[in-house]
Amino acid sequence: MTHTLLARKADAPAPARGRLTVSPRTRSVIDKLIGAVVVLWGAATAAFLAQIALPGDRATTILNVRSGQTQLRTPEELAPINAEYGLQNPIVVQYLDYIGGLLRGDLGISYQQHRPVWGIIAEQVGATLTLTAVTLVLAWLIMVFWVTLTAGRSSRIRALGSGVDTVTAGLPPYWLGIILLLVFALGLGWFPVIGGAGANGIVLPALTLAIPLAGFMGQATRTEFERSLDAPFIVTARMRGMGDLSIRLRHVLRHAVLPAVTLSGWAIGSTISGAVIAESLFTRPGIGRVLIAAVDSQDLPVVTGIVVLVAAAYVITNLLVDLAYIVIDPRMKNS
Amino acid sequence: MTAVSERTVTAVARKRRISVGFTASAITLAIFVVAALAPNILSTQDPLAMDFTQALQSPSLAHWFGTDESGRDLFSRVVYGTRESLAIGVGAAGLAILVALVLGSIAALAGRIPAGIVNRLIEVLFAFPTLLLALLLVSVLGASPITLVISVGLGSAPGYARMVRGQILSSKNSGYVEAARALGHSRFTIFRQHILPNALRPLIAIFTMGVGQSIVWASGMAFIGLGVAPPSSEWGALLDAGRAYITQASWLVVLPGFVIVVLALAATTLGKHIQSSLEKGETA
Amino acid sequence: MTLMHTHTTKTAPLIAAGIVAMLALSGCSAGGSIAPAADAKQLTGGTVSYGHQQEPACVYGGWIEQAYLSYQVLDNLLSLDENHKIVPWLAETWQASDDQLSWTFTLKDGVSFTDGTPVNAEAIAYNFDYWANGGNSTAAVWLGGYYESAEAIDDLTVKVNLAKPYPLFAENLTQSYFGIQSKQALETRTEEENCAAPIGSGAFTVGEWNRGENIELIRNDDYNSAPANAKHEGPSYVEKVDWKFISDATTRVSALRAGEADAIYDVPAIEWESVGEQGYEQLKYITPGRPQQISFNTAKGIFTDENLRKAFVYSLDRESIVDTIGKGVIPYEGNGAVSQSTPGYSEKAADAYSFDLDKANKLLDEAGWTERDDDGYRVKDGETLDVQFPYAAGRIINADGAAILQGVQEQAKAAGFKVDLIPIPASAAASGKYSGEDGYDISVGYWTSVNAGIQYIIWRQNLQESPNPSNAAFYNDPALEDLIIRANSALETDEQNALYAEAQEYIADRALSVGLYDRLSTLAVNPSLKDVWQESSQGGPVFHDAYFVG
Amino acid sequence: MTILDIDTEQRTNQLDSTPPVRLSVDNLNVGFERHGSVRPVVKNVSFDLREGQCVAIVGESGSGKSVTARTLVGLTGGNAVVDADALRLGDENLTALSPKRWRSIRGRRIGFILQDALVSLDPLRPVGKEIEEALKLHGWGDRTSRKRKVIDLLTSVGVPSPENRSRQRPDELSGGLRQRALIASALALDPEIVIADEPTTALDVTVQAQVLQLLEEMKQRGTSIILISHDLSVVAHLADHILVMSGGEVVEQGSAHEILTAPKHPYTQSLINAVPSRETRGTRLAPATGVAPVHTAAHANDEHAGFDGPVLEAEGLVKNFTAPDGTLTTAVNNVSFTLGRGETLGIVGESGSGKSTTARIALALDTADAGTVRLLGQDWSAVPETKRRRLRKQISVVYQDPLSSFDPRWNVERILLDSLPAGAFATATARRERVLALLAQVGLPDSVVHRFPLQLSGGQRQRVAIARALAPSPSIVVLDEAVSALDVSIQAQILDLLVDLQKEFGLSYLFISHDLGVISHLSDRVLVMKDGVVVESGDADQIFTRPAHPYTQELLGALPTLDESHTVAGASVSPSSSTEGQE
Repeated sequence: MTHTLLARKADAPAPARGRLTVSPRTRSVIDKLIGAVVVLWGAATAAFLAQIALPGDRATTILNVRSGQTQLRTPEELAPINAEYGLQNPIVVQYLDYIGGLLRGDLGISYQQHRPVWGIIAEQVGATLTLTAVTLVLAWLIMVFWVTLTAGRSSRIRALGSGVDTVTAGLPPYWLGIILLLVFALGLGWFPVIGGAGANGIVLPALTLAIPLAGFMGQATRTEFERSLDAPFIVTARMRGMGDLSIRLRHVLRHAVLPAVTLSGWAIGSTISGAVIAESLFTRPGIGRVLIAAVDSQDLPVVTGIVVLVAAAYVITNLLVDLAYIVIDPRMKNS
Repeated sequence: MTAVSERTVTAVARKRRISVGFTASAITLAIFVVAALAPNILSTQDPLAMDFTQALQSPSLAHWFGTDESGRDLFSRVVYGTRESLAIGVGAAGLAILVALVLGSIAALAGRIPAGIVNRLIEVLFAFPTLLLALLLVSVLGASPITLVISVGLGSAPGYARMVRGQILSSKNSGYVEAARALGHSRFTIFRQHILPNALRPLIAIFTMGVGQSIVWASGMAFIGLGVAPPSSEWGALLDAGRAYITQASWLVVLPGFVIVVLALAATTLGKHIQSSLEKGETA
Repeated sequence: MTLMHTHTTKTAPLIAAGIVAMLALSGCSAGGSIAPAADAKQLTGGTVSYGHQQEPACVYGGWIEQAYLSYQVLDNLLSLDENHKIVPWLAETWQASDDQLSWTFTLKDGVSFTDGTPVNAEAIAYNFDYWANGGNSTAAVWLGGYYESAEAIDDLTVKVNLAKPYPLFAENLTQSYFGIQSKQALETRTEEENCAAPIGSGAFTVGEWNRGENIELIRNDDYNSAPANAKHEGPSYVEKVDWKFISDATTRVSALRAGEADAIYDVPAIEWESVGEQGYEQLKYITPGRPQQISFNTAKGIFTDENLRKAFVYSLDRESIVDTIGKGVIPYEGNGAVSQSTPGYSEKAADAYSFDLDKANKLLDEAGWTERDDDGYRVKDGETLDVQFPYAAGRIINADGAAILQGVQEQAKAAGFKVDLIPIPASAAASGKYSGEDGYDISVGYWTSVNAGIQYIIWRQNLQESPNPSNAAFYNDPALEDLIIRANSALETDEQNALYAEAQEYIADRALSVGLYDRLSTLAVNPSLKDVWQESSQGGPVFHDAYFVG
Repeated sequence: MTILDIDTEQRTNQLDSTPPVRLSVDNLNVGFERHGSVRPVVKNVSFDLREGQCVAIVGESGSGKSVTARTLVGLTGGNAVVDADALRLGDENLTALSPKRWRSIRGRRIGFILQDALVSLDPLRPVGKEIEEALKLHGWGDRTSRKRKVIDLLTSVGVPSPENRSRQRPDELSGGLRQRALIASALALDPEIVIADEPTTALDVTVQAQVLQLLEEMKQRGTSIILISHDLSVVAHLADHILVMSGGEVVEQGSAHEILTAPKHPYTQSLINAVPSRETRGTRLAPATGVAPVHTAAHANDEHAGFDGPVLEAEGLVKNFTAPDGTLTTAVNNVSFTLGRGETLGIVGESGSGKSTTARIALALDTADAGTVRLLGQDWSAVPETKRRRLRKQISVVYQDPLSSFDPRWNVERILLDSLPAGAFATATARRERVLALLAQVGLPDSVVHRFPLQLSGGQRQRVAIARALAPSPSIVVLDEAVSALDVSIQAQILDLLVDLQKEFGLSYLFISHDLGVISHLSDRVLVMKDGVVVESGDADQIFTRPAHPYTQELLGALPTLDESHTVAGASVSPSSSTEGQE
């Protein structure tokens, strides 16, 4: 493969896709922006429609949740609720109101908490972001340490290395979480049972998510890592008298982490889904639990609000990942 | 050139050694398949039979995995749960790959406009939290294996879709496709003979690993209460039910969870072997 | 690769073993002596860290979880003591008129809300209207059909006018749904403010609310309106209550054991014994009112046939299920109408049915459900004996409850019933999707109440002109309704209880609803925290008298 | 060529004035252990390297030359078994060194230069950093002084405006500059010995010349050099002493003069003979191999046999590309040529000259922005693909890297069956026979039909690729760097095969290569391309003997050659090590 491709590349900058008008880079930037908007809009709309599609009457739900009942309601009971939230309006009107609100940056008022969705999110997002951040850091530390330690060693050690990767990558987070909880919080009492907002309260939840992630990233990184270890420029570095460890850390690692970066991006993107497990397991506040509660009580403004937030996070993450790519591999600037 | 020949040599050598792991995982999976198809072969007792006198017995010879709060034999429940769990895993992975295949091929082969639209669609799917997808689906369809299949399937589809897209693109720009063009084959022939099969092959491996991952996911859903209705002994449901008894009867969570891990591990390992042997280009 | 694999396959069992080992070592340790020293004396101040289960959207509302919370910040007119006697709270005296159509309450003097406005007749009257107009959905249901108006006679005297006699009126007012809020607050503050931090005259005020984590309850230093059954008058001993929300039962217990919580709510049955052994003080309150019961859909489906209802009930050994799952902590309840802790409880109704498979089979055969399919389910002209049984998982039925329902399912199977247990997600449940006549054959649920008057709310006819969605059996029977109304209006307690009992037996005879188990409100308290008690109308925790020793 | 004689003269003089030995290797054996058994790859190698001298180790891939080189710096690899009677660097005994001691030697006392800096320098870091690293590792100077040293080094290896260059990454530098940078990093600490392992492979010929010049200068400054190469002509200028290795053994060693002028061992002879050049035209490069092409007349190509105009005409071809930054580059600029029946047109040029693009346009795999191509007198580039298909079987292609041009899922049989023109053969058996015939024509045994590309050796693959090209009985075969990736002896065999096939079927070759030797060996007429433009074209002999354009002259000047007087005619015996299947 490479030979012809290389030959061709060397011969003339990558063939085909030659549109002579606007520079590809500017075009890709524009595309990205459009893409971001489309994603936000799409996600928001999907969320809205999905909520509308939910069975049963929203006003009834709101009322029942407020009174802890599950019964049908009389029109008299429902009238004020419908009036309050304009639920009697045709869907189209509700949708336009909603999108209009979004454009004004107004996510609406929670049916259950009677307060702006912005407030609710702002209150909870911190905890989730912290968890995600700590998770990522831990995952990277674990992964880099383990891969650097085991990759490209004797076949036995390599086996151990990738073996552990595979196992950890396959660990169900909740299960791992429970065991961590049982052993380190209940058993050894090293960490608090209730995560809360405390500093050492975040260790176990973060580990719960970090260990499988580290496994995933490890799998991806290890392959690249071992490939780069055989690369000529590594030989050159050895020929310069460079020690093994510094070779792994200064040269090889950088070449191996790109897939891991992608995975991290994905991890951030899917934070909500992942974090909720750690949150409910270690009773931490966070967007995930809010989302569940909101869906349970058909608190549409909160649900859609969170979806928009997540979509935004996803978009931003992607941009960051692209940047990271260029920082790590400057050659990507032109492609 | 030696580079090559050496590679083939080591490849052969590696292949010989690999087969150990390959068989190991294959056997493991085979056992699960048996459990799914003919649970009565493996299990000792009726997974639903309650025996209040035997409630919450810790693992023993009589009950290898112990018993649950109603005195049901956990081992039989795990065995009988295999069918549903495996079905969910296979179904979800299958659905994911199917969707991915459609989206991916369009994104890779269709014209600028449709490809653009599909790409955006994939993006949106990516951006839409899987958890919410599951929550909503459960509210609409109720808690059932189907629901899990759909939510997990759709949840993992976009990732695969990108993979397929990449595969098709690289195969589209490959030397052998150019060679085929030079031989004067028609676009369709080339797509049918080269692009599609070469894009599909890696999916076998992806699928195998996907099954494992999907089961893990699905059980995760069950864990946050989106699982299959009782008295189903689908693994996620078992975990969810056992959760209330962790401190007093930890086996109710630890053992089913462990089974899931083993299955996932076996699936991944098998998938990896398939993948590497495919990469080596040796078709059996 | 391979080595990797062989390795992992080798280590797999090791890992398992390792985990088990770790768990062995972790296996609820934290035993030790938690009891305070013998010479421990009362400390002042401090913060009670309390682990509760569910987090409501608002502090005040019509859901019992809200009642528990709002009890801490709002005072009621009246309180109920452990002997089920009504005692003064904000109201010093209360008196029904001879025609029973009006009630007069005289208020304590010098009590004021935490926003400084006085607790006066005007405020009380305002609250009555507020409730009746949906300010509290549950209070509204209680007042519905009776309440007409409330007027301030003078600064400290309120007169409430009723449409028909309502002897239990005073008793019902002891539930926290009837907590009194500042008129000014209700009038001037936003809905959000009144939701998050209602203004009352209670022992605590709402401090910070970290959603998903905890609510801070701060001592009201000017508190001078403790109920007569309180252990002391004046401000509470502790400065703060850190009301944590810990949804997972195991985590809650673990938090207690780990000393991260001084008291926790709802100890799961499986943990009850060991928690006791470890020296924690345990409080258990059997909620009066409607127990966890199953109601049959008498309007549609197979259970319109009374004999099939009975057959189903006979096929169940409810007591053994509950005893097994409940570990002797959750009490078995045979009575479907009211729980054993409710005044006027009828043993007869409770014992109406006991496990009798033969009888069940006989009834089913008579009803023509003679054939059975391969799975042993009964079939009648091609139709299986199918029972739709949805339940609101998590919200109304907890883990223990779900296990019990599975027991029901399994036992009914023996008689040939094919019970489809459908755990419905909260949203679907709340949306009423499964609450209509087509929604179910059997519904399960409870409704806490201070007295058997709950029967009126549930069994009142569901009619066009006066709909009653609470009538889960869809059973419209003037006779039953009349019986309950007569009971409600009976002036003599004995006469009233007799009538209530009659109603319960009426329900039992027709197998409209049978009990499963009693809803509990349990507390486990660290012995270094004294005098936490459960109030008697709904079993919520009371921290006003609580103090630490050490 | 007299020049050459002179400096061989002075070399012999140097030899007499025997300068001190810097590195002595005595009976070195290296093997690799796998599953307990040791596979020997280097057998009893011995030589001395003296101050200011160059020892060259020549051999094809797998000959063990690179392993030998790596062993000399203690980087043979984890599972290697090294033993030697003596392995001495100055007074340092290399057989018993701690890893730490080795590190202090590498880079400081022994510098190492690998091929192609594009992959031999960390592609993600500026070359300056790489060079500085060498200094830093051995604690040379402080930050600022190192920076200065880096600039000096780059200057010393002839890198213009070193300040800016040092801040660029290998991929931002031209092949020549980045190779110089690589050398600079090896020379950073002015080691007494420099090992250069294929230092010019994959480089354009002009760059190669510059690099060799650089090594020459180092040698003059007294650095001792071990030069590893598969190409005798590369080492010819530089080496004082040459070891010829094959299959791990030194088949012959001696002074450069002896080896080049009077090789004794047949393998050496075959190596020398295998080097294609103008002089070798018409002669066979490889000794007859076991599998000789079978002569079958089964090349049914009557359809256009009557046609006697030029089979391929290109008129004013232009092709532009947009670089990612939006700038427009012209890869092919107004290129015209004609190719007659049975003729070979060589297109020679260095990378980036646009020769491959020209080939792709000729094949109508790329569309030109301007200009037309006519095939057998018919519209070719101008018509839509659907119209072209009918004609496609008249023109086929062989790529530099056959592996990527084969679908990995297909075995040889399927590949060839697929390439037979539809409907040309009635029965399946007929098609099968045709496949076997094709294999026979390219000198492959029937046994390969069920092999998969990855299971074939490079030479076999190229033969299969040629068979595929022949399958539709084309009039024209485009050979795009078709022999560039092959070892010299294999290359020789393939070139011979091409000549045979052309003779037999009257094929016309459009032969694209960067290697003037190969071009001059094969071509009737030649097109010299530079930056997309044809700088010179005409009859091969005229171009190679009387180049008009300075660029052509530069190319020819840069081309390392062995004077024909050195080659030995008619070496017939062929050592097993050079036959197919074992490379």
